[in-house]
Amino acid sequence: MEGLVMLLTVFVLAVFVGFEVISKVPPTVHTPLMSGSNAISGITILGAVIAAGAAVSTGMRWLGFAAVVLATINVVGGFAVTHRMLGMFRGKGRGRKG
Amino acid sequence: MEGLVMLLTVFVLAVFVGFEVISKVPPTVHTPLMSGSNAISGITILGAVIAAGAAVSTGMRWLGFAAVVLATINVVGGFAVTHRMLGMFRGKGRGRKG
Amino acid sequence: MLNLLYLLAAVAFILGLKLLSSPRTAVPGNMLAAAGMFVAVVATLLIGGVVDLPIVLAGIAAGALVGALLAAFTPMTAMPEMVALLNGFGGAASALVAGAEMLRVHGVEDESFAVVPVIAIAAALLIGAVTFSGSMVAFLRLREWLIGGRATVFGGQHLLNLGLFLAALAAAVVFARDPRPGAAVYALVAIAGVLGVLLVIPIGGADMPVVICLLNSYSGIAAATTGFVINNNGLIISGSLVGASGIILTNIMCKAMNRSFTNVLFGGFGATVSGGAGGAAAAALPVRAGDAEEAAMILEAARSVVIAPGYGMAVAQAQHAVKELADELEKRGVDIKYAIHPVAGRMPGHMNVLLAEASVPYEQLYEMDQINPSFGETDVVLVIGANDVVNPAAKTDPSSPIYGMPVLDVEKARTVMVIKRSLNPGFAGIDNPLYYLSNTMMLFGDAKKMAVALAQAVKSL
Amino acid sequence: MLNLLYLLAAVAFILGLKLLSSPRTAVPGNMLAAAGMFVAVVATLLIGGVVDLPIVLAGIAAGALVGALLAAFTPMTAMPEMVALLNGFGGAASALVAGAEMLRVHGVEDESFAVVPVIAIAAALLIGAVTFSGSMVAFLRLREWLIGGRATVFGGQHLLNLGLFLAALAAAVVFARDPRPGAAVYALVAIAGVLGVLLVIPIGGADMPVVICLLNSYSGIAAATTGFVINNNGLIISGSLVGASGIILTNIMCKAMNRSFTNVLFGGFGATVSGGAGGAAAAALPVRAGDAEEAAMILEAARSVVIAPGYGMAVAQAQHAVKELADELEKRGVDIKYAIHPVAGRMPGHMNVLLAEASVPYEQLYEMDQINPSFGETDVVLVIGANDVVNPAAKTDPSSPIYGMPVLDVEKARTVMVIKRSLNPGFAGIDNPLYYLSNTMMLFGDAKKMAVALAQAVKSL
Amino acid sequence: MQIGVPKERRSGERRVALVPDTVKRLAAAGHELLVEAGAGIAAGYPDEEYAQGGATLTDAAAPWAGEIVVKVDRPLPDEVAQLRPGAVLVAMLQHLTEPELVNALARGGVTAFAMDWMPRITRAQDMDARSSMSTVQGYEAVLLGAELLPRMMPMMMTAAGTVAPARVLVIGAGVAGLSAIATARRLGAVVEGFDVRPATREQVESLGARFLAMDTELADTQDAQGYARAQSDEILELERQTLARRLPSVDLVIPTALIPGKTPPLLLTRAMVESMRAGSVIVDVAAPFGGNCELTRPGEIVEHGGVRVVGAWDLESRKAYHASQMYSRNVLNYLNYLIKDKTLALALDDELVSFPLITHGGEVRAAGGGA
Amino acid sequence: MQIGVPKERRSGERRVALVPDTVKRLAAAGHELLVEAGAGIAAGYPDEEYAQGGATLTDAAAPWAGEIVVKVDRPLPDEVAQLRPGAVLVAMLQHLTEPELVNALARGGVTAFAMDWMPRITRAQDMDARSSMSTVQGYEAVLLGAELLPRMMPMMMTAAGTVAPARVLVIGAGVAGLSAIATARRLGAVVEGFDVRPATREQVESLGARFLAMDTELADTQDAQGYARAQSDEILELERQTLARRLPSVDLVIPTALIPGKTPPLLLTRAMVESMRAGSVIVDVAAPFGGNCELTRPGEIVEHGGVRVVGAWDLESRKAYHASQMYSRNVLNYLNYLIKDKTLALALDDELVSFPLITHGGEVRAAGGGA
Ligand SMILES: NC(=O)c1ccc[n+]([C@@H]2O[C@H](COP(=O)([O-])OP(=O)(O)OC[C@H]3O[C@@H](n4cnc5c(N)ncnc54)[C@H](OP(=O)(O)O)[C@@H]3O)[C@@H](O)[C@H]2O)c1
Ligand SMILES: NC(=O)c1ccc[n+]([C@@H]2O[C@H](COP(=O)([O-])OP(=O)(O)OC[C@H]3O[C@@H](n4cnc5c(N)ncnc54)[C@H](OP(=O)(O)O)[C@@H]3O)[C@@H](O)[C@H]2O)c1
Ligand SMILES: NC(=O)c1ccc[n+]([C@@H]2O[C@H](COP(=O)([O-])OP(=O)(O)OC[C@H]3O[C@@H](n4cnc5c(N)ncnc54)[C@H](O)[C@@H]3O)[C@@H](O)[C@H]2O)c1
Ligand SMILES: NC(=O)c1ccc[n+]([C@@H]2O[C@H](COP(=O)([O-])OP(=O)(O)OC[C@H]3O[C@@H](n4cnc5c(N)ncnc54)[C@H](O)[C@@H]3O)[C@@H](O)[C@H]2O)c1
Repeated sequence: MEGLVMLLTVFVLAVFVGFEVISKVPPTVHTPLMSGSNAISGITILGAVIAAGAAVSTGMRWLGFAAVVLATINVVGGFAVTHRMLGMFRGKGRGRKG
Repeated sequence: MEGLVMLLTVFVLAVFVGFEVISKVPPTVHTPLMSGSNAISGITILGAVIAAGAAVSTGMRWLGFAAVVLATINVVGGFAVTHRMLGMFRGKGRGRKG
Repeated sequence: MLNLLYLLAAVAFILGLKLLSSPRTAVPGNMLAAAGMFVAVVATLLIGGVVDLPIVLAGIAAGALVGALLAAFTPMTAMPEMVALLNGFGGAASALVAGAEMLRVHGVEDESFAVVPVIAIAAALLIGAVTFSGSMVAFLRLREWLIGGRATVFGGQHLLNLGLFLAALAAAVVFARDPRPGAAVYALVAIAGVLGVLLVIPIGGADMPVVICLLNSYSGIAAATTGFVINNNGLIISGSLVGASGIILTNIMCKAMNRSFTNVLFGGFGATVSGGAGGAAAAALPVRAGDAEEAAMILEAARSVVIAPGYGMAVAQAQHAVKELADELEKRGVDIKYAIHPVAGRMPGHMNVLLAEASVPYEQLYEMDQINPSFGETDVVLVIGANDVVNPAAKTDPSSPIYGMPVLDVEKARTVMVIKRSLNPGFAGIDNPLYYLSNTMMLFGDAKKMAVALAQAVKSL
Repeated sequence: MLNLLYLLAAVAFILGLKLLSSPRTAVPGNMLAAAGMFVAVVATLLIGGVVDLPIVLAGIAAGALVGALLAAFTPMTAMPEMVALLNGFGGAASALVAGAEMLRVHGVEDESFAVVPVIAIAAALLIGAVTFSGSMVAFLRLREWLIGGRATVFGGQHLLNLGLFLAALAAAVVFARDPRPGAAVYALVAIAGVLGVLLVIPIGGADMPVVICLLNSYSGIAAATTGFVINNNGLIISGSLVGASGIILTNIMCKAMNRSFTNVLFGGFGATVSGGAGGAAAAALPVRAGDAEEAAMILEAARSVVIAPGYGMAVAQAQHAVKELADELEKRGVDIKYAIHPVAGRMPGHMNVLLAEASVPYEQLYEMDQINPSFGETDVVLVIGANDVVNPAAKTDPSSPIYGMPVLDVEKARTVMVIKRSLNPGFAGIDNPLYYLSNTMMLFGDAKKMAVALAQAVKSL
Repeated sequence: MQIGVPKERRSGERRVALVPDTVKRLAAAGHELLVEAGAGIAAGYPDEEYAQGGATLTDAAAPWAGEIVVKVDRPLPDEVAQLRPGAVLVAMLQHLTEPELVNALARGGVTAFAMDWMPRITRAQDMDARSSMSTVQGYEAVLLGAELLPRMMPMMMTAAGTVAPARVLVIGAGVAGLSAIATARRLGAVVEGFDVRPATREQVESLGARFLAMDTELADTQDAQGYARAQSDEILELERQTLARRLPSVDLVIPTALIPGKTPPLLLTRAMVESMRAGSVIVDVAAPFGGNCELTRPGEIVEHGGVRVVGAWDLESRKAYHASQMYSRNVLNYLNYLIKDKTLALALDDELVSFPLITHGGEVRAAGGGA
Repeated sequence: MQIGVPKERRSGERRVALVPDTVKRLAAAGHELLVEAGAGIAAGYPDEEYAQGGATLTDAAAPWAGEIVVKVDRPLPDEVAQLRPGAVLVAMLQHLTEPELVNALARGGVTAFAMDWMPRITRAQDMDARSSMSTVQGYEAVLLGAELLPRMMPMMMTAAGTVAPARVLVIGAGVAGLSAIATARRLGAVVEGFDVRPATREQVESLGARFLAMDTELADTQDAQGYARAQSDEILELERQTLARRLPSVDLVIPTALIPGKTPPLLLTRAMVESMRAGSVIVDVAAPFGGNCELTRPGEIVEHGGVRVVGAWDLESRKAYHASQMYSRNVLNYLNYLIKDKTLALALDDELVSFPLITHGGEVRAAGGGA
């Protein structure tokens, strides 16, 4: 019970942080921000790793494996895509200074 | 150890929330906000209550008692003072409309 | 230790998101978040109790390869659907982890299995499945492999959605009472899948990014729920972070695109807004309506802004406010020019009188012929209460009554913003195709009020 | 259960702080926070393991009585020192709790006592004591029971502070190795107390609110540290919340008062500003220098504002900015008049040209003879770059070279604000006693910049 | 093509139809320009500049032999005779006020375009000499009025007392009226505008001036070209009543009300003028067509009870440099529109051609008041 | 006291020394006012208003018999003779330019105050006729110049091309110069100001105009009263060089440079005028004292190579209504200052009395150029 309350506490605080952490976002970064936060939501990879790596049954192992694959795609693809998008407009930013 | 990490987690998240929760504050509420958050910092009353109420020695009891008194002054005085300040400028608001 | 590292990762995510929300710092922000993820994954692999490392590594290798390839070879224009796809995978992964966990519960046959994780499993399955199917629909829609780009709306949709949601809840309750694979859990997942589809199909192609953002928030919530399932701090913090910030971002995007947030939340926010009290013919075409904050951000980020004033500026007596806005922008290093069309206003030199009154230096005033060649290199043109003099139909549409009149080539600029009160026509009484171009943002309102709002928004950036 | 209720309280605090930061919602915000506190305290009393309820209740009753009385009978003008006092009590309470906890450690003689709580005890003692003594100095300073309102600065102060801090650390280390009451802990507390005093005394009376805010942040940190001592979630969350938000608020206040944040953090941000490149004779007399935010609040609250422009407005070409400020105020229901002295500026009608350029309606312009009788009922006169024409010496000092010249009777207004760059004299080359009157606030700066800043500050109220 | 630019001969006329800058552009386009020596002197354009621009400086007769003759004012009777049959004449003909001239042009086989009779459409604005000349008129009327007034225009609060701002009333808020309003506002006067067309209210206010409204709502006061219609006698009487109430406190009145082809409405009677303060000034911009004021005598300054009534008729000539520049730009734009490939093709189905075409092929066209 | 207000007789003078409003105030203070019939007509103040204000309308001689005689211009020789010994004369005497008149006044036993010779101190500003008249001069000089220019002043971007703004150069940024700058700026011209006194830079810029700076830093150009000192020939040459560079691009020049009691500096030579564009205008405000331009002939408009040089000398009279109002306010303030309890007490230790006092007790005083 106490453990659960701790988790809940953490959850509530994290939700608050999430609400507050972004406030004014210029439209230029809407998509990269979305994409970056999408990559972060691939955190479920941790669960997948544990499920696959500590499976107690074959079914669980394969479900876990599938989860690992999908979550990794999400994470790797997500960060890489975000980076590409940003690269595009870093070019523009440099242009401004030049 | 795990317990401590949990506390630390909670601490870190709360700090983030604290950093983010106030951003644009008009000067009118600087003082009330300071005063209100001062009242909240009287939360140490919980520690005081526990120290006084579950004292294992007389010294501890008296220290705890003193802590309870001071913390309560902080809490009660803090919230009340804040309320009075706010009342003042609610009054002004009303006055202007009239 | 593991949790400490997770905390570290979470801090990286928080700071990463913060950095990502400003163009200047977005790149390091993304890297920081990625580093956090790396720490969390490696920590889990090493000290997370992983027994069967090979299979995990195999999965990671496979996923990393596919992810990298997808990221590398998707054309820049297909980014939104790419995000949708990836997001769907994330949701699916959460659901799968929940499913695996269910199997563990089933496997150990431990009657004492707490109620909370079971509820969490049901929730993770539900949310994960909705995220997955919704994201897939969004993906297919954007790829135009599905139903074109048009929104599908039908009567009673909200009622149906509600019904399905209740059915999913019922299935979840049945499952919670007996947490093992079976009809209940299959039903749950199936219903959730359908729900995801239904939530997304009523939404038009142009509004997809908002939906993807919302689904992204859902996938965060799914991850957090999964965290409760496997009692994992990292998942809870990061998931709820993404869940919450995703909702905020969705809200921000809704505002920027002039959409109702509640409509998005509950699906079916329907047809694009029709442009105010627009002309009859116009109502059919979509316009992009912006607000002062959004416009201010674009203006502030521009290198060059050309202001094209017209009769509306005069009517609103907005000249002082416009000058103030220009001053604010200049302070921030933006190059300001005024493009004066020879017949702007209602008398020769109308704009000159007003701008002189507002002390705009003569050097900033450009005649049409001087400035027209430079619109191509202009970041933003701010059209203030001008209409006929910026009407591209004069160049392209031989049937237009103003065909042949030279006009300001504002549409060549990267972004065009138009301040006026409505889509009503100007002096010549004709519609203006400029307003419907993709690089045009309409700022509906009185010119003076809007200029004041813009100046204020620029100041508070 | 207890922790769940603490979480509830923490949420109440977070939302309360958020609501408190907007004037509209501040009252419910304060109530929400108070409710959260009530829940937390009652929960602790009931299920927090309190054994000796009577003594606790006695303490609470006593504290509540004193607190309520203090709050009820402190005059409104003494609010800042009141907050300082309360804050000191909070810091002291944290230190006392840590002390009590130390005694418990000592009492149980448990060798296995973990290292973390001991460090936490030392930290709580240190921070609590600094908070207490610093707050007390601030309180006494504001009450003017101590050293008047003037800042005390001496050479090597920063070095001394650093030395003391290191000494405190040393004491803490000694204490941690042997966590029992003794020389180390007394030294720790004593050094911390001195440090608190030294951090605050270099700060001038006008800057006290910033320091109090910082000390408030410290007391939050003290509470959080105490939370680690007694392993209490509620303290940790709420304390760190206050600690963090207090730092942000300090920063905001620094910006609003044009102070350097780092200077405040490290103490000794120095003497009150001397009046720019002020006249030699003037330096001796005290003037009240205000800033845009402060002035904006007074302006916004006024019913009637008379603007008295002079040559400085012309030099700064501030007319448009002044008009904008006036517009902002008018929007908020303030009645605006301009008082035009016949020889303001450097040519006849100088002010008229400029104000006409800024489109100030003629009806708002008042000649000296028209407006002089009404200054008595004017809330605020805003003198913008005028000097000789508002010099009361012309009426009172027969030795003045301008004796006998009719001037604007601005000093009769409730508040006079004067925008100019320094205390330097104007055309006639003579000092102006207006600047040293008690109802005068000097706003030092270029007239245009200051007018822009005022307008912005009014807008953001 | 051969383009002739004779010197203007109407007395008091200082403008010239083409300025060196436009001459240069036309020459660059391959036209031959015959400019009478001294044509531009009065407007501030010396002969050398024309020569540099590529024009041939000629005697008085040569320009009249051009295929195209461009002028500011309509030709004098003896000048009409000099035009070759088939020649094209471009000038501000004011054809509605002089049918005789129109007939003479038709008889002479002249293709005559009226620069002051362009359709009032957005597309034609850069050829519309009526607009550009009105702009100059409005400006100059105020300047002249301000100069004649024994008062200063702006408000000044000085050590020698407060100088009250002048009050200016502009009647008719067409192009000239708006230009007058803008100029008077610049000088710091308190300005009111008045017109029968309701659309003008917004336009007057868009210049920061007050609109003087009548008690009655008027409808249908505007024709398709945006010109005002002639008003009934009752309405005119109502207008005069509205104006009469303001006049005693007004220092400068600028009447500009016109109705194309009709005598301007009589808006200021003798009695109304008598109600004005001594020293006040009326600059009647409508004077060339008869004026809006009963006392107006075109080309003269009439003093009546201390009020001076200026029958303004050479306002544009008083600002001949810029007026010529603007007019010649209108002409240039129109010629560029008419001439394709160095020949003049008359697309009679084009409004921009047919509307201002007054005589052609020996006939007076409908627009010109013909059948 | 008896205050006489004769009609001004200098040809071209339209002002009057007291306007009905000030007459009323003086009458209310118990003075007897003898106003020559028709004195205010030319300035727009009819006799009835004087009568209503409490004045006695008289023939031409009566005002001269008053204890105090107030005038605008200095009296003509035959008028001096009409003054009673011991009478007080208040007028803009311009005593430095006409020692003969001063002597005559002294001989006549007249106590003469020069309204144009007030100390330039803050306290005296509301009596300082020099300032108030300069204000009118600067305004009117620009208006006159704008009217004479064949160009328009403001920039206008129109369908008929862009009208470039006029460029105005104001030389001498004293009171008249600043007033000219302000007026030209109002009209939308691009304005530059020039002066030798360094303090004027800020003042010119405070009106939004550009300051035309010389290459050399000048020091010690200003005397205690704030007037400019006469400059050495080298400096004047440097000034002319600076100005010469601007003249070819300037449309309107308003020279206002004066040095009290000296001939104004020669800042515009014939050659410099010849470098200007045809059509340009110079309105020489310094003309009454000889002018800043070589070609200036006071009271005339000289045309030279297309440039018109206006020897402006009746600028105040062209705005006689307001000029009279302001002057009479100065006079009122000064009389109120001098007269205590209906008698004139001459506190000769008071700067405000002694400085403008030119003749008294049969002697020419130091300030008046006497011993
Ligand atoms: N310059 C001249 O000499 C002259 C003379 C006569 C006619 N014209 C004609 O006038 C036209 C001038 O073109 P233009 O682009 O300047 O004007 P326009 O085409 O008449 O358009 C002006 C626009 O301003 C908007 N507007 C009006 N009041 C406003 C307010 N308070 N705030 C914000 N917007 C407002 C109106 O749209 P909403 O109603 O949606 O706000 C209108 O569409 C040309 O067609 C020209 O031919 C010119
Ligand atoms: N009106 C006329 O016709 C005329 C003609 C000649 C002389 N005067 C004389 O001029 C004086 C006019 O009085 P006044 O009160 O208008 O002016 P003032 O007495 O000269 O005072 C002007 C003040 O403005 C301040 N200032 C200058 N530049 C500034 C800037 N950029 N931003 C903010 N403040 C600025 C100066 O103080 P800081 O340096 O501290 O900023 C100065 O003290 C009188 O003495 C009058 O007799 C008038
Ligand atoms: N789109 C274009 O190309 C274009 C160009 C220029 C002008 N215009 C329009 O043409 C119209 C006429 O302009 P204009 O200056 O040539 O007009 P105008 O010279 O014929 O008349 C001047 C003004 O007098 C007014 N008037 C007439 N009778 C009146 C009366 N009895 N009382 C009061 N006022 C009276 C008219 O309404 C008009 O505003 C305006 O609507 C103008 O906006 C359009
Ligand atoms: N405080 C007061 O009461 C008061 C009132 C009015 C004027 N003033 C001051 O009196 C002074 C003179 O004013 P004024 O208008 O009577 O001056 P003015 O009429 O004597 O001269 C006009 C201007 O010409 C300038 N000038 C002279 N020689 C010049 C040269 N060689 N080149 C260029 N410019 C030259 C002068 O500097 C002056 O600015 C100014 O400083 C003014 O501010 C003071």
